[in-house]
Amino acid sequence: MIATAKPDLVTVNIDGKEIAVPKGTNVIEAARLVNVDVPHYCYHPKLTIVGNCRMCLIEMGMPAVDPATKAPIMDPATGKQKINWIPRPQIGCGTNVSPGLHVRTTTPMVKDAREGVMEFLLINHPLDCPICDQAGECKLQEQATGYGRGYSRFIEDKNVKPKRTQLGPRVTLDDERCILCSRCIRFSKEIAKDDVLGFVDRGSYSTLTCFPGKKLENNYSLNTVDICPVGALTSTDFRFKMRVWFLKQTNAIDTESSVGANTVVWSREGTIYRITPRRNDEVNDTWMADSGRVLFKAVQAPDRLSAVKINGTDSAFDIAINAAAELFKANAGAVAVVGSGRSTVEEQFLTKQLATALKASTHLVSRVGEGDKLLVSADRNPNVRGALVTGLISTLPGVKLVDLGAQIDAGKVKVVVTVGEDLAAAGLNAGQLAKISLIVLGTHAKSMDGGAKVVIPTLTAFEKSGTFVNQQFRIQKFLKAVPPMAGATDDLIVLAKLVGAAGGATIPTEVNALWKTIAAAVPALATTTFANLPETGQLLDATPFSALPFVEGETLHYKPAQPVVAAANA
Amino acid sequence: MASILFLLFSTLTVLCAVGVVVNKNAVNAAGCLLLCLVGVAGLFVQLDAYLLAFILLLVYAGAVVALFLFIIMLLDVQGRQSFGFSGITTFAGLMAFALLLTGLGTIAVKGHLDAPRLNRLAAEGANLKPYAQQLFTTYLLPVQIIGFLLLIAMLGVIVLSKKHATEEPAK
Amino acid sequence: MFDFYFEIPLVIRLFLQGLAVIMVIFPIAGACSMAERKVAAWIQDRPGPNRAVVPWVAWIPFLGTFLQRLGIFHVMADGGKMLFKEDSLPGHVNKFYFVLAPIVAMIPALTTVVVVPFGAYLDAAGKIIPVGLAPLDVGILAVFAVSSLGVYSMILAGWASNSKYPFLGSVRASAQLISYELSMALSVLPVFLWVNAPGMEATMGFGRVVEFQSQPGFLGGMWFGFLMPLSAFIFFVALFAETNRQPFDTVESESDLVGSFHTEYGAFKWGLFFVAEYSHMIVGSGVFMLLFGGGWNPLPWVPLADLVGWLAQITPLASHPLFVGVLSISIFLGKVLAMIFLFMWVRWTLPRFRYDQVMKIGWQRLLPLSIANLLFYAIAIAFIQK
Amino acid sequence: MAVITVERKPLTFLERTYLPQIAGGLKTTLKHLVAPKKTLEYPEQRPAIPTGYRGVPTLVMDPNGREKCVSCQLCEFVCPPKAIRITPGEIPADQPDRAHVEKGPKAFDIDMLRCIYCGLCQEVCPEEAIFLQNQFSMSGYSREEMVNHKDRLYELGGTLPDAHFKWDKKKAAEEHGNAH
Repeated sequence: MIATAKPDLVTVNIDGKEIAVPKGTNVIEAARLVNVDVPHYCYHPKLTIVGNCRMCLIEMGMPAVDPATKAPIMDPATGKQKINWIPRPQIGCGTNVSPGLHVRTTTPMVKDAREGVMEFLLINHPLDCPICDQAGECKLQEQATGYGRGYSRFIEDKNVKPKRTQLGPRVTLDDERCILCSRCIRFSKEIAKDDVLGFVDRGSYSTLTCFPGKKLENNYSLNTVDICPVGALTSTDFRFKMRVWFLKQTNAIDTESSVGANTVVWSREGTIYRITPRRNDEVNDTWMADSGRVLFKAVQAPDRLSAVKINGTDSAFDIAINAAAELFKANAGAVAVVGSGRSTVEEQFLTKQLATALKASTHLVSRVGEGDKLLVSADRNPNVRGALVTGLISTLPGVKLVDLGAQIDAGKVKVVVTVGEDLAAAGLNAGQLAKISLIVLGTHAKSMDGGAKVVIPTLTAFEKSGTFVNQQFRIQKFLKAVPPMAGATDDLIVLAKLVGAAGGATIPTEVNALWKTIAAAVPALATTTFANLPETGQLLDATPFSALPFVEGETLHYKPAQPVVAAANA
Repeated sequence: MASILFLLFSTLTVLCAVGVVVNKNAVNAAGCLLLCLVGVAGLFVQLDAYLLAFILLLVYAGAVVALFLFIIMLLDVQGRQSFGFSGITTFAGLMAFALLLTGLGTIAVKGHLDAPRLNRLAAEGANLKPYAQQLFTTYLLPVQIIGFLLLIAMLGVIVLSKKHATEEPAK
Repeated sequence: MFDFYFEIPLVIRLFLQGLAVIMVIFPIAGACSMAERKVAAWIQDRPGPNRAVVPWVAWIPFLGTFLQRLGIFHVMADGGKMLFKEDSLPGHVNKFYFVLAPIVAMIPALTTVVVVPFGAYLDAAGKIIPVGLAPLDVGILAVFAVSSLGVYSMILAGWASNSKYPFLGSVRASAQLISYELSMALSVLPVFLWVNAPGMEATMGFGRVVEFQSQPGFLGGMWFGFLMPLSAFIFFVALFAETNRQPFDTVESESDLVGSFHTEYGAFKWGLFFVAEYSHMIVGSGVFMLLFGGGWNPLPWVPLADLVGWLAQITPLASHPLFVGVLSISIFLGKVLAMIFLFMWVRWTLPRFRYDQVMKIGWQRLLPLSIANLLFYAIAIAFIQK
Repeated sequence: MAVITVERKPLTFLERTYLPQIAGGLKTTLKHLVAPKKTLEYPEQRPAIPTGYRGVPTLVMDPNGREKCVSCQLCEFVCPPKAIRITPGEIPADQPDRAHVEKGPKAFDIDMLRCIYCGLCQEVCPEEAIFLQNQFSMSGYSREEMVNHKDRLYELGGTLPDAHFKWDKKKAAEEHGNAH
């Protein structure tokens, strides 16, 4: 019998299994909790429900009660309360649970209904899976296999619709494959707030298109590709590049801003092919910005640094470390360290160790842009809060390295170690750069590399594992997606060697081992380990930094604790 | 011509004979023995004693030394430490030396053969008949006795080598 | 016409003659390896080696193709390969004896030819004079004695290789060779009992044996192979064992000993072993033909002298010593080659005996048989020639 | 299991000498010595290739001489020794006879040093573009030479009859417009 429901839970019966689910849950989500799959196309947990694909049909019923007495009507055959099954199938997505709701997903009626829907969806589908980029992650493929009848009765000519339509700079539409689920339309309207998509014509002429004079060109357009259940919307960048079943998925974090959107990096044999969002309801739901999806192109960019250089000539790693050690020794007390808000927490910790060993001043480069109130925040450094947590900096960085410039001008600093930052772009002028011996740890060629004393190539975020602390003070980890480029060395190893060169203690460079050191040294991270960090991240205590004037405005799942200080320096 | 060949073969024979005694490596010693026999055969050939030469080769070089080598290799004796002289080996060595001296002395004292006899030998040396005649008339009994002794020895060897098989019960 | 030749000092003449014989034996031995491959192929319904060709010979319209199909040029190709490929010397071997062994193999193989007559000519008196380098009285003994030294090459090669299979092979070789030498020697004794009839000068040379097979009359013209079939058979079988040919090639049995004593050898040193084996076969076949196959007589009851007589009726040139010599040598060589073909034919027909079977056949079958054979003929000859 | 004891007949004296058997064997081999040869002289004579023979994998064109492969990479996926490597590419819109296919291989490499001639690629190909045909001898002097690139694969494959004319029909439907 139906158990007594808890205050905010309702008990439903799905395929004979009873489960208590929160009020307002629809049948698809409720069924998912008991591992019952209700196939669907148009339903998306983060979008409004329209119920236009009709795939999630289920059989539904309520316990029978006597209309007059409200007394349960018992079934004499089973001795249980009789269920009044609704004679027509109902859609699962549009049906919210109610107490005592009974759902059946395996009955002949449901099966027939699904087969019918599948058949209708497939009659005009071009069945060009060998060409279609969605093959391998296509709901139509999956559900045709799982719920379709397996053969076609349709002998007439298929519908012809436009193919290779450019909806926008990044999205290509193949209308023949479209099943009119309207997920993309709802996303554009509801999430991206850029209502450009709609259906035109009727019946089998129905076609997805942009409104006249508009284009799907907002910074979130590629999310429509992600949520398209079939291969109608495809990414122009990823189109015809690689089949998805060859790609290895690695969890990563979007580095473009301090939002820290969770992502998946898809790679094959050391080459990254695309980046897609990963669901994290606390950070980015299931979305990410288009701008974050092309960051992987930096990995194989032609200007990647691949050789250790001393005074502009190729050298070897150990020699470079020795050269740095000599610089440190010769200029003891006149060294500055420029850390980076793009470095991982681990690297920032080691940068701090380096600065401590050198008794050097530490600086951080600030990057401030305009937040789009969704998933790109104003602070374009993914990890400024990591620098705060690890103690690399105690105040927010200024827009330009004014302090450092002044110290150089005053002759107090003769050697600068920069971890992945371009000092010229960060505010030092040529005269100041000429006065210092520069030690650069970087990934890409920059304007001052030619003038750098020592250049050590390091890794991009896709080639290493680490953690970022996002604007919510949520520490999130990402993993190595592709092997490091030949010639480049892991930042952790370089920093640890430099710490050694500066006379500091030996520090482990493997991430898990390093985290023991970090946990011991940083009280805020005392209970954190890299291996056990949850996929959705872990919130750190933000109160010690609550007084700092963070630049971020409101974004999805984030509200600034205090009014934003107007980006006066922007 | 003949003297050159004689010198060649006699030098070979003597050197190899010394080599047999001196060589610590048993295989080398056996090789020296073989060459020594070949040298002696060559000397025989120069005396026109072809029969002797080839019988020497056939029996000693072809079979006996081959078996020597065979056993040396099977036992792999070459790595062994040589034993010092014990009482009995010293005695045996002295005996052998005495016999050698006696033989040399005999040849020196009365080893000179008169020319007619040498000529007769030379004429008959190449021929089978004298050998056969001697073997089957004058020396028939010794040959038979020696043959019989060899047969007994061979039987003894077979019995001895078969003994192990009877001692260990067959399974 | 050839007087100038006889004016050359004897030593040089002998040297030249020896060289000539080696120059014949060596290529024949090499060609035998080719013939072996061809015979094997034919027996197995294959065409065999037929690809290698020298360009300007290939241009000869009919002959060139024929020679190519026959695989003649593979001999040269093989020889060239043997000569020019890297002659490796394994690190674990006893280098001195390892290098010595193939040389030792060649010495008896080529030395035995010295005492084997391979033809005859008619002297001014019309008497048949055998042609040979050194026609010794003790010919057969010399062949046995010198060829018995061939075992050393196998023993040394096997031992010096310092490896398992070669050593096993060499042990087998020495035992097998010594075992079958006895039967072989005993099997030829009846022949020499027969040819050393009372009143004749004693000899163990081949000349007399052939002479005995060229006499007029039924018994006189009969080859010893017919007169003493058992002797011939025993000699024949022992010859297979002595030359390590199938079915007695337990010494070199690839299936259980890889390559036996020559497992570790390659290139030219390996080739020398092969040439030595074929040289042994050639000399052994020659001896067999001299003793049991009528030597240079063309057919049983048809001695060489008769043939020459018939031919002389056609052209007087036929009785010229040179022509007779060439004719007799050709007949003899033909017989030898036929015999070698028989060796190959048997090789590609019979399976290999097991080693214990080889020993059993040698000691328990062949040896008693040859003793009985000897006794029988000794008694029979004693009666006949009394 | 029942044990059947087979009595071994004792050999007769003649049999124990092996001689009759040896003679019989020699007779047999002599017959073969003169019998006609049964082997093929390979480079000149070629064996008849039976239908269904799995030779070197090749790419084929359709009767119109267009490449059939759409680089779906299923063969690459199914290939057990991972011998196939495809780089997919888009067919530019300016090729009127082929643009509607949209996708084709930019590069198609089959490493014949890896290929095991299993035929799974042929079996899996949805476009009937890859066939293991009667080519059976692949040789080369270097590893690079043993990798068949796209042009070589088409050269080996040639054109095979196509029963479906799938893309022609597609093109016709497009030109015809909506099929309503």
